[in-house]
Amino acid sequence: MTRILDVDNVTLRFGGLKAVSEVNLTLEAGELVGLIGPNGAGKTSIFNLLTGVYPPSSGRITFTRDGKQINLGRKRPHAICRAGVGRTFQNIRLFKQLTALENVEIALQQNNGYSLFTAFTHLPPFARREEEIRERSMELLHRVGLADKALTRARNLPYGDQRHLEIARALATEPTLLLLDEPAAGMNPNETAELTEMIGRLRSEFGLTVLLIEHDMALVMKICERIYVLDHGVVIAEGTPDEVRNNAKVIEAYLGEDVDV
Amino acid sequence: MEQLIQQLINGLALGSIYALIALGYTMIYGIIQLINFAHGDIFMVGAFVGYAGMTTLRLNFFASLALAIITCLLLGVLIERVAYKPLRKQTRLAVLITAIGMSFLLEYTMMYFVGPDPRAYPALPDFMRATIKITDNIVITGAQILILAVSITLMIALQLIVRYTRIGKAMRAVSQDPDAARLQGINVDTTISFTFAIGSALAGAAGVLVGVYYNSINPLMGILPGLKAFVAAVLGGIGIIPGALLGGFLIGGVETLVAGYGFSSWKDAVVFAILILILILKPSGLLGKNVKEKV
Amino acid sequence: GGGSGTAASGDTIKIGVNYELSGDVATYGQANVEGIEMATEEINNAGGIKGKKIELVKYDNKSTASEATTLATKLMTQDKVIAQIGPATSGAFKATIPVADKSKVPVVTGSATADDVTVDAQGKVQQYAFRTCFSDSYQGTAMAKYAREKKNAQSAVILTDNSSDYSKGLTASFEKTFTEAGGKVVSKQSYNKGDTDFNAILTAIRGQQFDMIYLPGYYSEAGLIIKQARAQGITQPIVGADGFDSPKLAELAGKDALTNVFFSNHYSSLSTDPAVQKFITDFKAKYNKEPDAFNALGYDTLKFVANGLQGGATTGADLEKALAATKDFQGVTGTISVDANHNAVKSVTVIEMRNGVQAAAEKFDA
Amino acid sequence: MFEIHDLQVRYGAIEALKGISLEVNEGEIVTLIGANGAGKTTTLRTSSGLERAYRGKIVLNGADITRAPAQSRVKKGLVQVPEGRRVFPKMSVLENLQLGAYLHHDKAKNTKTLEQVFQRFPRLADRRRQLAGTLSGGEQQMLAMGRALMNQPKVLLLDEPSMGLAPLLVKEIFSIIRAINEAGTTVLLVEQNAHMALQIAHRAYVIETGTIVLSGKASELADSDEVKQAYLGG
Amino acid sequence: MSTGEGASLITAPPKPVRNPLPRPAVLGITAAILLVVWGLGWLLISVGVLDAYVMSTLTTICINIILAVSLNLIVGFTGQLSLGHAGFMAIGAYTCALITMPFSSAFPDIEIVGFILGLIGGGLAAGVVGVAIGVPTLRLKGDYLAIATLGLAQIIMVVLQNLEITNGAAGLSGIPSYVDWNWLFLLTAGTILLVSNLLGSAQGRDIVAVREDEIAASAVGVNTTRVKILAFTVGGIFAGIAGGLYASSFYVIQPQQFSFMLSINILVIVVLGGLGSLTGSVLGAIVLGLVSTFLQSYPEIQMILYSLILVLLMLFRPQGLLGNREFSVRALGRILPIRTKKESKA
Ligand SMILES: Nc1ncnc2c1ncn2[C@@H]1O[C@H](COP(=O)(O)OP(=O)(O)OP(=O)(O)O)[C@@H](O)[C@H]1O
Ligand SMILES: Nc1ncnc2c1ncn2[C@@H]1O[C@H](COP(=O)(O)OP(=O)(O)OP(=O)(O)O)[C@@H](O)[C@H]1O
Ligand SMILES: [Mg+2]
Ligand SMILES: [Mg+2]
Repeated sequence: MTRILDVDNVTLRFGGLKAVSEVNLTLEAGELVGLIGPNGAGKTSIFNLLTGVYPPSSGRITFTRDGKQINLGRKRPHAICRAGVGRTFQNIRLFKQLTALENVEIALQQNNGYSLFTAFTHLPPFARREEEIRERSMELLHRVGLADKALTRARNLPYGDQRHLEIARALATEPTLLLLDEPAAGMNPNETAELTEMIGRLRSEFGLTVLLIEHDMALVMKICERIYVLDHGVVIAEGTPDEVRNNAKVIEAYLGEDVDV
Repeated sequence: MEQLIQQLINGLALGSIYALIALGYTMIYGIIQLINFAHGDIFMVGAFVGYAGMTTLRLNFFASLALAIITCLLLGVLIERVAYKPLRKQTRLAVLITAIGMSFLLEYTMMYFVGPDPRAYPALPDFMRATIKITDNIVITGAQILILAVSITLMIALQLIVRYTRIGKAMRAVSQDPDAARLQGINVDTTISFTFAIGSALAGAAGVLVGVYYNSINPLMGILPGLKAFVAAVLGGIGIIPGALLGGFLIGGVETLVAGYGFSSWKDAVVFAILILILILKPSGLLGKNVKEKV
Repeated sequence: GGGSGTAASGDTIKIGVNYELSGDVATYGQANVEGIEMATEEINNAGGIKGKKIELVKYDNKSTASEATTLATKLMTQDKVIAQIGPATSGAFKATIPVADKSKVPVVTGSATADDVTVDAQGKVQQYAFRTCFSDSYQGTAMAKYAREKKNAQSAVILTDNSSDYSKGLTASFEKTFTEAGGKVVSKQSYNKGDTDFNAILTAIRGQQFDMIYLPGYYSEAGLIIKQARAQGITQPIVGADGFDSPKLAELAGKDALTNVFFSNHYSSLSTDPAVQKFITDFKAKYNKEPDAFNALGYDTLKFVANGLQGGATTGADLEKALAATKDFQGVTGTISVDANHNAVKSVTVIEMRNGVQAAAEKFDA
Repeated sequence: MFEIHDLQVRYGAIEALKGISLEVNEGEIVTLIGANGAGKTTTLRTSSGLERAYRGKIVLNGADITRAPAQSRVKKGLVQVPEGRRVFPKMSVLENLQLGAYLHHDKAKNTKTLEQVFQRFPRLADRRRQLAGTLSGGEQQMLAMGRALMNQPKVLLLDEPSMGLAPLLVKEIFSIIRAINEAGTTVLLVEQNAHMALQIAHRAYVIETGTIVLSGKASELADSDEVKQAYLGG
Repeated sequence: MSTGEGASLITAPPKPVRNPLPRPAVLGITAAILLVVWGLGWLLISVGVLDAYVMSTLTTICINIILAVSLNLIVGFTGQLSLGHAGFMAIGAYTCALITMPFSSAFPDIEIVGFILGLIGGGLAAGVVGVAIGVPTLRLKGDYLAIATLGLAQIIMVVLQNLEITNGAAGLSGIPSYVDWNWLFLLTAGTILLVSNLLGSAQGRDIVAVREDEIAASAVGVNTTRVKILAFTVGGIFAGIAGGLYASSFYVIQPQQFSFMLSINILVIVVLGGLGSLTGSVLGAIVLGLVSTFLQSYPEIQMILYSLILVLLMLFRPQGLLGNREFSVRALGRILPIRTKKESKA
């Protein structure tokens, strides 16, 4: 196994508050790892650090792709994305006025674009490249079950479909590392079960490494190979689902006594 | 040195006027994020009502001031109800365009009735004409002190209202999330009307004070100070009440110093260049907090 | 080209009025039009021109040059006017001249004073453009001479309206003549149209030594400048130009402040000329206010065109010839002869303001 | 206590509610469950006056409030915790809570309510000076609940209060809801987490694309195959 | 989730029907429409319907169309409020005038080359300014950006007022005019075509993504700064060209003409036509042009009526005349009963 992500002693401060505190975290290629913890523990903040939304106050984040090490702490979000880190948002952030297809196309074309001249003139290879972009985007929509809603505006999609679209859009950036922030939030158990299955499938199809934030323990315990537990910005536990489930600190801070999972 | 001090006094007086208009601008912006282009013209109406009060109606200065304030208050609320309220759910730019329309409407309706010529305001009341000589070359007039005092007092009063009163909290709640405010039992329409009432009343007062101070009013007099006041509000951090005052002083000061040291033809360019520089360094204005959006 | 015989056929003569009725300089446009309408009424009441009444076709160019061009085209091609009066400002007026050339319809202004209005860049006269006002250099030169010769001013401060070509034109010619005649310009300051606070520039000049202030601007700002200057204790004479000529000047400056102020003008209300006095009385009767320079110039401009029409011109081209040949036309703003460059040759009157009223007037020929 | 009769709501051409009826009796917890986009939020928003009813009637304590403005409904004790928290982001936690008591002028009482809220949500007490916009998702949900409680509601409308909360907190929230109910507040609860909702509710309605398709005792619905299949994950 | 999962790898995804008309048909119809409009123009000119006055009005409308389309790119599509569009126009106008005037006296035989150079120079100069001032200011958001753009336009105006070469407040006059229907048509249609091509491309989607959600856009790899600079530069170039057209149509340019009010007027057209609708901008420019023309007959109350119309239009059509929809050949395809193979399959 090769290391794909190395979060080394990273801290994020907001004024006096340490949202993330000297966190160490590693991911091996192909893993599916969960990140759980109480509300406000700093999970989303870690995603924001990984994707360049906030620069770390201290510490180092190293991402490896094709043997090349990239320091994510100093890069802007779009550069990080192009380097191969895709994400979804806890509060859905789609391009609401645009169609599902366009949402995916925008992500996809970042690595498959064409020149400004072609854009202005629509001269060849315009039509061909557009066709390619569209076809690959449709393919992705199809994978998440949205092909028949390709031309629906994102804001008119049902909530669950919007979550799926976020995943498709993240996949379209051709990531090797995918960060999912509460993908099952607001879904009923049925939908969650479907989603769980889909994440597993997509991971193998696209050869992804996945870091997943989720409060739905059924989902987490079912598919995660390893879990980090965060509380007050600090990693309080790390291990397999079984280890974490039975960890006293985790039960106290997060799970509560009788979790029915 | 003396000249510098005198120029700073001049700048402070000019700045107070910008600040007075900017306060209303900032309040209205604060609540519905509208650049209320008609604000400068309400200021103009205030000046004319005060003028009519002192000449046609033969009222004294304070009665005319009160008349102007009340008229502008009503006018502001009326404009909001008629031209802005129906567009609450629309894009901000739609409202911006009606605001521009209202601005033209006020300007040219006034011009239709009074003509485009400037009018001289009735003579200053005595207390404003008094001058205080600090040295031979440093002089402050009563009018300057009055305008400075009024703008600072109003700024403090507004700040207190917004921070600590019930209606002030309601105003802030409405500005951040009108629907959620409704769910707390806040009457959003009343709150917005109230804000327009205060903002427009301030503009009315500023109109009379400026009329008295500069002795000249005309139907298009609101455009330039309106623009400058808007700039002042942004410079200070739009929506932030002390910011309006600070921005006003800063612009007044810069304008005066640049003009006073021989570059008056470049005055506006310098003001705007400084504005842009400050915004580049502090993208949400001097007092604005650059809160990163939480994602 | 348009400007065909239809302009003067029928029982009316159509004259276009292309003025700034809204926007930045609506003040000047509207004032001009007041004079024009009054003159038209007078002529029509007196039976018109050879039995034909004058019909004004009036448009608002909103103080923009491009709109002025469009409206000039409309007046000349659609309304088929025989002449256009206006616009008030040099830029907008210039923007109508190419249209006038194409349509062969004369355009006459009462207030576009820039030197290059009636001549083109090569110094060739613009065949269809006329004016009834002074050119900037004429007036600026006159006042520089006046200041040196009559007031014996050694040094001057100039305050220019930087947004107005009128003010800049006067500044240039005044400065040139004044320094050539041995005077010294100590300081030059500027302001913009619409400004109300001039304390900064006034404070800046207060400490300096100078004999006079030259203030070539319009009364709307000049009034405030005079007031604020006097309030700051600046007592030197202030000299201006015809832009001062308005009852508003005294209102804005305040009677006390408006002392030791001189300006060049076309005429004076003190003038004993019965035509001038009649104009003033009639104007007051019609508009319930004192006329200002723009009112008078508008009035004269229409009368000037009407005078040209007396010769029986039925086309724009005929009228152009008649206007170009005008000699000793008696207007209220002076006796106008048109020179080779289509400028109005008339003498300058220098008016002295004391305690807010015109105290003395003297003719001064530069 | 609170009734909806044949309510229809439209967003432009979209018919979000096609005529639904439901009632909540005094002292009850009634839950409204259904898939995404079924119209749950719309029902609540119309109830509290944020959307206009196209047709139908809303009745509170026997009084028709269909056309009453939002603030007067709050005054009558109908309080909603909106979907997506909707806290005032640029105000502190404390100010948010104070705004909850906007219509209540009894200072002493408000102070007491505030203490109760802090007891229920100790984390809010810790963060009382923090700007609400910078709270984490879960913290914001607590704040939204707390703010509603400051209003001393008679009928509390809750729109997905458990969304995005940690398991421990979900349980806590549901027990708080139960406690609030036991203290005398009538509750209409909209939930995706049908499991938990059906556990604490007395009665339940199931809504599908703008129509009520099932209703009954919560325990009965929880056992029904239809509901199990569609909403409880088999 | 309506599609069965197992099927995903076996069946190919269906193709969406986005263009009811095939590409050649779209091109053909577009070309035909353009040709007809161009020909109709000449026809009307030859029969005298389009007389000098109507042409002059048409020129104003065309210039406004170019300005509005280019501003809409910035405001309506990129979502960046700009209150300084007149500044770009001013630079274009002055550059064009300063190139054409000496050129026409130096090479009177090939004057028209000077005009072409002037237009190109005007567009480029405005574009360069767009980049130069855009880079530092584009990190500003919302109304802060708006005020910065307003300030930049104001600075440009002051500079023009004070420079020797621009002849200060008096401005430049005697600018030779070459604008005829061919030029108007070419520049207006060209602008619309190029901008709509841009918007219909990958870059166009990036632009709209920035408007919709900057954070999400950068999270999927869109370089938001680059996109904004692109929009400002392209918008600036076309505004500069409009300026050149203006200078050459109306003989005189002065700094005051490019004041804040002009920027506002362009914004009014954009919002009135519909933010994010190019054809809306075209329609907006035409409607406002006609309204102004109609109001010319009421000089005293022209502005009062104009402002009332503005307010009423916004109150009754707050989303603008066309909202964010486009009237396009493709849309035509949706209306017309033309069936294509793709569509019948779907
Ligand atoms: N922009 C910000 N400014 C100030 N504080 C912030 C900001 N963003 C996050 N925080 C604080 O950092 C802490 C961690 O927040 P974060 O959103 O990472 O939590 P989380 O673990 O994702 O919680 P949840 O499960 O509720 O989403 C919280 O206390 C939050 O209030
Ligand atoms: N503002 C709006 N404009 C247009 N359509 C809307 C609007 N709000 C909701 N809808 C539509 O109305 C229907 C019902 O939406 P609603 O939000 O009430 O569903 P919900 O049951 O609360 O779903 P969720 O579980 O996702 O919260 C949906 O089809 C939705 O797309
Ligand atoms: Mg989170
Ligand atoms: Mg909902």
